[in-house]
Amino acid sequence: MTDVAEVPGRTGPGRQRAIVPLLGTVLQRLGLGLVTLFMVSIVIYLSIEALPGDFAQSILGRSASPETVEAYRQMLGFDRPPIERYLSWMAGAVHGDFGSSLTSRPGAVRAVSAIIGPRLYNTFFLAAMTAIIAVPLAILLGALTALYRGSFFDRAVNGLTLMTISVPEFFIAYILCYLVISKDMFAMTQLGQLLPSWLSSGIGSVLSLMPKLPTLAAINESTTIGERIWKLLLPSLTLTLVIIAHMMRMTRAVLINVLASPYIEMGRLKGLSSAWIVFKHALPNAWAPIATVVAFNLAYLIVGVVVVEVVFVYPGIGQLMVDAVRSRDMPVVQACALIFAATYIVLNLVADVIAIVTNPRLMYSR
Amino acid sequence: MNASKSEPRQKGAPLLQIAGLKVDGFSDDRWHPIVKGVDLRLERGEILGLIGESGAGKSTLGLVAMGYAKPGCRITGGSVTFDGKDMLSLPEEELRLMRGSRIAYVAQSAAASFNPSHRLLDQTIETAVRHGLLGRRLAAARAVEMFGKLRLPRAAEIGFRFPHQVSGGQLQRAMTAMAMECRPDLIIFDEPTTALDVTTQVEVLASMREVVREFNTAAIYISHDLAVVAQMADRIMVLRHGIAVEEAPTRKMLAEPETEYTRSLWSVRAMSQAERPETDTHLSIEGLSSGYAKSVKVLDDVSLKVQRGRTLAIVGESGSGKSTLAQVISGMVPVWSGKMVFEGQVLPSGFRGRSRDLLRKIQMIYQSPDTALNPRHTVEEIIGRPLEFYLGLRGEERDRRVVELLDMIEMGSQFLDRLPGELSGGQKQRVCIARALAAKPSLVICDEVTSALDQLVQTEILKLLDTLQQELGITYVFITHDIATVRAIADQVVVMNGGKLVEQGSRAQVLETPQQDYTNLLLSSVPEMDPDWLTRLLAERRGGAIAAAN
Amino acid sequence: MHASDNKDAGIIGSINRRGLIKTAGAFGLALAAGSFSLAGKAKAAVKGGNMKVGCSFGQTTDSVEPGTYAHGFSIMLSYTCHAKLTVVGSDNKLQGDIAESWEGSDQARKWVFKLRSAQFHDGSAVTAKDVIASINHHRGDKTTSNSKSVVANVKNITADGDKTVVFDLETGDADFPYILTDYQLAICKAKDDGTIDWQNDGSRAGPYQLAEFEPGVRALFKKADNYWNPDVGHLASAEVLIITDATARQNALLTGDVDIIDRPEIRTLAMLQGAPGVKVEEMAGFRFHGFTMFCDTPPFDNNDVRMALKYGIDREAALNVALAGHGKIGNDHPITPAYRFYDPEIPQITYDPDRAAHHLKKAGLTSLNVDLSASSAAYASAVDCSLLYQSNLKPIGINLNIINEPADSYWSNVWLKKPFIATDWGGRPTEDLMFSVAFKSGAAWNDTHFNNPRFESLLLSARAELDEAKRREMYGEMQRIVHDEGGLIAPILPNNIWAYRSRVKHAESISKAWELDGWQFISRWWIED
Amino acid sequence: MTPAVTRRRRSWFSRLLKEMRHARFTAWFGVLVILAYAILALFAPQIAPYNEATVAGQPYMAWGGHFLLGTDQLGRDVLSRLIYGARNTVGIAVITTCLAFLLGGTLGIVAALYGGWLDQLCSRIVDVFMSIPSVIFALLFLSAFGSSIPNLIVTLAALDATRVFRLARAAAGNVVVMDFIQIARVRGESAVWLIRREILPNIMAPLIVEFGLRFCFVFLSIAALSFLGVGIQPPTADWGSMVRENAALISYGNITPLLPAAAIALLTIAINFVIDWYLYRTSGLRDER
Repeated sequence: MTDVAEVPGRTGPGRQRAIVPLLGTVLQRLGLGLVTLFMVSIVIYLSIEALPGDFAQSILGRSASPETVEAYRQMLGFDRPPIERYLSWMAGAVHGDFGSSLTSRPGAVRAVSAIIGPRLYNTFFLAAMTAIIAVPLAILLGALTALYRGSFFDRAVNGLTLMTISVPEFFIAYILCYLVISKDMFAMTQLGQLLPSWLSSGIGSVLSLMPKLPTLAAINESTTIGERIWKLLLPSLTLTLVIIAHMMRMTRAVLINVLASPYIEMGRLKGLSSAWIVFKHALPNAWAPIATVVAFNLAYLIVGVVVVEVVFVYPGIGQLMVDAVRSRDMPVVQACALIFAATYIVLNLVADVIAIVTNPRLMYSR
Repeated sequence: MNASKSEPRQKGAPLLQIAGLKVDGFSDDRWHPIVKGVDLRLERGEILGLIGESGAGKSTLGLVAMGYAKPGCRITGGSVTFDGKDMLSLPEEELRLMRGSRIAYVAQSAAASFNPSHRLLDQTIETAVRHGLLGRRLAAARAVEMFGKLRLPRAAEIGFRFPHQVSGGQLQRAMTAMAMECRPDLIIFDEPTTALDVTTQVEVLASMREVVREFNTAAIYISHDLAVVAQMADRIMVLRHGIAVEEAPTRKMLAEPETEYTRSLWSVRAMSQAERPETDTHLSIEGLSSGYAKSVKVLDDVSLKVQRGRTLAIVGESGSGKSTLAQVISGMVPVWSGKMVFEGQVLPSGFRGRSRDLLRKIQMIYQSPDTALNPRHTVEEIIGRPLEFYLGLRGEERDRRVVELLDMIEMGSQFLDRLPGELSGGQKQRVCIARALAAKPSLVICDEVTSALDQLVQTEILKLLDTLQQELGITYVFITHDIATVRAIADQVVVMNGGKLVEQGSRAQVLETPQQDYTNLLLSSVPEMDPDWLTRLLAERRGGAIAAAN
Repeated sequence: MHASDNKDAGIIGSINRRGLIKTAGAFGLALAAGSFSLAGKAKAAVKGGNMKVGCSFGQTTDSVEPGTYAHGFSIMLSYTCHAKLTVVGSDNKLQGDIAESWEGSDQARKWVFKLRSAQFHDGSAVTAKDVIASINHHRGDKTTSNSKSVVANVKNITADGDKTVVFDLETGDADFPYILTDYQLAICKAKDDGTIDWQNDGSRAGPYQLAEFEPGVRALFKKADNYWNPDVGHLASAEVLIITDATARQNALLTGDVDIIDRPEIRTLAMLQGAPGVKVEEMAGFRFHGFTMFCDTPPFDNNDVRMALKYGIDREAALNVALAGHGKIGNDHPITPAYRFYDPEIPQITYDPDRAAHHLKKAGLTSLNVDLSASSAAYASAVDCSLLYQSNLKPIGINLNIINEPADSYWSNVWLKKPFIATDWGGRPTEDLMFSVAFKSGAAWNDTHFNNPRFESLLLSARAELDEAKRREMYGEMQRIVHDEGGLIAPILPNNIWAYRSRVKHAESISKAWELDGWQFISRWWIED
Repeated sequence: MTPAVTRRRRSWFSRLLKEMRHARFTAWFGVLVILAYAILALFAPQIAPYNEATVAGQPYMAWGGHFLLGTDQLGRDVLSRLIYGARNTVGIAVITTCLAFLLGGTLGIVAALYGGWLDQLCSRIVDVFMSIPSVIFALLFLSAFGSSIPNLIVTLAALDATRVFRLARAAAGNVVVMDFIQIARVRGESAVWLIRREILPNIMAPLIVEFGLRFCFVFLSIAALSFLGVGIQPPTADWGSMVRENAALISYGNITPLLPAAAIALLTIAINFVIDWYLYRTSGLRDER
């Protein structure tokens, strides 16, 4: 089905024309994205302003005297009206300068980009690692459960994934950590004793085969890439369990829908094998909704994993933002929020582009 | 015409033999018999026409011939032997390798049956390549050759198009090419031309027939249209409720049908109603232009008059603008220029500008009763709503009126609680009619109201409409592509093409003495109950073309 | 990360001094068996090795400017890589750090400090000029330092040559040398213009260098070669990871990913103790949990109402609810047994519904409805304690209406603003500071609106008194006054708790300020595999 | 009286009973579990042996005896807290989800029905809210206004409403192009009728699926917020916070924290079973072979 390159006349009609609507869509969406970013920055600014206390109060704590707080405020420039501060921040942001954290001191400027940069890299690394495991696995499982729907395999996978999405993610993390901690003594723990002995000793012997995965994902600039991957195994496993259900169920639902199409029945009547039909005929028509749900989950991997970061002590951007919100460090909050919003927008855009590119109706005009 | 047609087949085992076949279908939590013991025999190179209404089991039968039971169907008895093999006991893998290679299938809707994501050529050669029968290059060459034989334009290139890039008629030919790719022994044609316009249908039929005969391929041709089947088939079998009611060679079947049922299959063609006397103008349209999204012009300078209590038929093929015209009248699509006068007053463009009473007076019945009825409303709610809304009827009075209306459409009060999903196609359309009548309209627009229905049901609906018109004196604007329907119901006829009004006049004028080439083409493309009609028509047209060239 | 983590838990912490508290009493109740027998002989500390620390405190907003030091992590940072003038040793006695000796005079209004020949990490000598610049950073109208109030009493600082610094105080303060142990009063190298480059590790003079620092993530300390005291700093290096999640911290200890953690989860402490290779230690501290009433706002302006409320709480139960027993019972004054001048003779207030009812009756009331503002921001179990309090008060005829206040704005909108709230104090380095800050009439944080003339005069005279016995007596009376008349209900005094793997060793005696040897464990403890 | 009046519509309850007679085991299981939860929630004070906040025993007492499932860190009866947890958790989840669907669903349908600037406005606002991570948004809001239960409900409902809006808009978008909507419009029907009677019944299936998921996600959101310290404040028992409170125990193989987690998981699975059955019935979707 794929390779007809040797047949002449491959450049069918409409190739060039197809770029135009695609580009138009991308540009339009980017424009809307900018508007969204602008609105996000206003919303975030107003929310932080609405929060009780400010950075000076929060950093100095409860025991600071009012005069000290006032002096600190002046040092931060909080005596200027909020609108002015916002506009000057905005002016910088438009030029790509997100300013410096309020923790900066004279002589020790902490640029927001310098604070966020390494953490953003960490976050993307974890997200990428998880995605590499989770996305293909989810799509494969989705395709298989769609193909063998109603079978024991289908029910088992569905039940398990339902369970993983109904447990809080920090709890999944704790359970994984527990398995690591108790790997050599599972049968002795309360949980181990509650299960029938054959089961707990079985689990115990499986666990003892497992390598001793690190429960801390503390990394720094001197961590090598191999070490990093090793340390991130548990976090990415946790996140995989968190996101896989959604993607898998969506893939399954979409595929079941597509499998009801006349062209799938046609495929069977053409004497094609089931696997070929699913992967060659059904999947290509399911990419658009799958891309949307994958984009949604990838965005989650970047913006929503603060809890997992905390549990595994991973210096990602989510924890940074929560800390910044707590301490009212506006420039950092703003930059994080904009990065998150931009991630969301870009991923959705990519999903839309995939939807267009994989749909010849949108790619090729008549 | 073909000599082989009347010749006796070579003796020996038939290509396909079906005996005592029984198939059950699952619906409403139960298994119902769909096919109740059918015997069928097909020789090599023979074409069998399978005809019947929807639900007669003809598609199921066609698929069983491939050893394939539709999802929700199970074969409960009988045998299917193809080329000496018992198709019902062969392992699935062996069946799979026969499908597409030895038995091919051409589906009703080519647009839905081609995978929208892949190019036509890829799909055409897929089976041959996957089954390892042909190399990719050879298969592609063969496909291109077949495209040419089926008279697809630019045969060498069209394979690189995606399904949405070619027209319905071309898709149907490409699907035939796909079926022919492995040179199968048997092709199942499942209503291949039903979704096509008449003028296109002629072309597609002609090219299909040519190829099948050239390669001496056996075929089962499934259709509800006897006239179409007659052009293709050597022999015809009539199915009803899963039973073969009649089987005979084509000419014999047409000439002397044995059963009443067979005769009734073309009764709609026999229907004809006396022209009503002229009356005053009910609705007049002058210089009307309209379209969608402010830039796509669909109607161009249309003017016509509808007389009170009579029926105006608007005829045209898909894309002619006839449905848009209906929507402009009902106010769903705004007028760009021109004006409409209804009962002596200018009809505002767009329904928002119309009073409730005006909205009440013009009602519309839609082509597809499936989408025109809210699937979550009961029949009572559907018919009762206009009564409440326009006439302010409440309680008992409303309930009584609903039952009256149900009686009027020849349905009983037992249908009150049914949801549309629990009704047959004809019943749904009747409910639509009742809903329109509930508003006590003076003008009803019927947009292809019978085209989704079986022949018999069509006849009933048309008769019902006719009766209602006589009782209530309603004016009809009847939009259709089917000339038989026009003949059955119209007083006046308007022919549309490409958004323009081509011809207009009384039924007799337009149908019997068409003035325009297009009208002529349209009329001549309507299949006739004559096995030689297509051959003759093609010859005539070719002659005409030669004459024109000269 | 927890709402319960009150930023000030560490700030208002206090520095203990001289071993006035009996060692037996001070040492934790729950020391793992065996740790003591070895600890007695463990004189010879092993040099070298790397210690991994899981620290519950730490935020991305942390900085290395001492004026902003606030919580446990920055206290540890301060004692590990900054030198002070004076320091409290692991024997809980005051000793010189940069200062070699000191002397007070003029009714404790003038203090002269002689500096030893210490070096900054960049090798340059510590001089009087550096000391003055370092202390001045916390003084003046423009200062943004949290220690402004700590050194507010300093009138003037002068240098007498390179190695002598003279402090002139506004009022006499016998405790001044102890104040200088404050973690914010770090001595750093001054530039020519009198400012200090806090970022540069070369300008610090502590036992360890701050080799790497990612705020809120980790810090890496490496032994400084030129610290003046060779007996301090056994480890070659220490890596501190910020692990805010208690479960993660505990898991890291269990798996051995870290060697030592602070604040293990109280609720699972018993199980942690049972884990192989793990030791848990706890020690009484300076902190107290409780409730404060405005003494000038009805109905709390009546001392009998206050007494009724004091007798209306079941302290043992509260200790169990809040701390699972890991603490002590409080006696409604701010001086915990860990303070030098704690008076053990004051009768303990207990849960006594009859007595409470008696006081209520004396106040002319048969029943009383009061609102109590609480939040987990005050202390983790503040709401649970309030609920317990509510059920304790019911039989007395007092209806406690608990208002669950938003955590984030608790200290800004509730504390000092509402008359009856749940509160938490970390204590102050000295009795004088504790009383001055929170009980002196007109003080900004007098959160009980306490105003007692006798108390005021005692406060002034005790501060300047150099005779210890007299001071003890005066502070004892002040404790009694607050106990009998104050608006503070302090039913529970939490212990400081930490846990470590058994390869970590420390001397027999450790500091009682905060946890982990006064957060000086990196420079004092060692590792013995 | 015409027959139409005497033979009134089949009541939904009798329909349900009729349905259940043919339902498969999973549907039965789901319905029973949901009913059990509902009974627990409604009659928690009558069923639970102790009050949710009562300290009835010593901390961490073993299973059995007076305390069937032992006691928690304060000595409160775990069983009672689980039962009260059903009331609080399910109650909050029901209110939150209903609010979210009322707001998001209505706006979504209106946006799909009318399009134009209204649609644009709503969509842009939803974009903004969806591009701010929901945890952060909840943290901001709850920090500013306090994490009381009403605030928690409003916050989670507002966040969920954005997701519901999208879904409702997309689903309604498919319905508004149908002929029967055109017919109703041309009949002159009001917007309320169009939304309530014409569109809503036809997008129930995806909305109910989403309702089930959102409903379960409320527990998880509360658990995550508890983790960040802005969840339901003690002593109110809710499963999310209970998982959080006792989570540390899991490191010792103690199964106490598994109980509330299992309560959530069981309900999630039960709801999804019922929804699967509902979908199977309404769509006639043959999901089984």
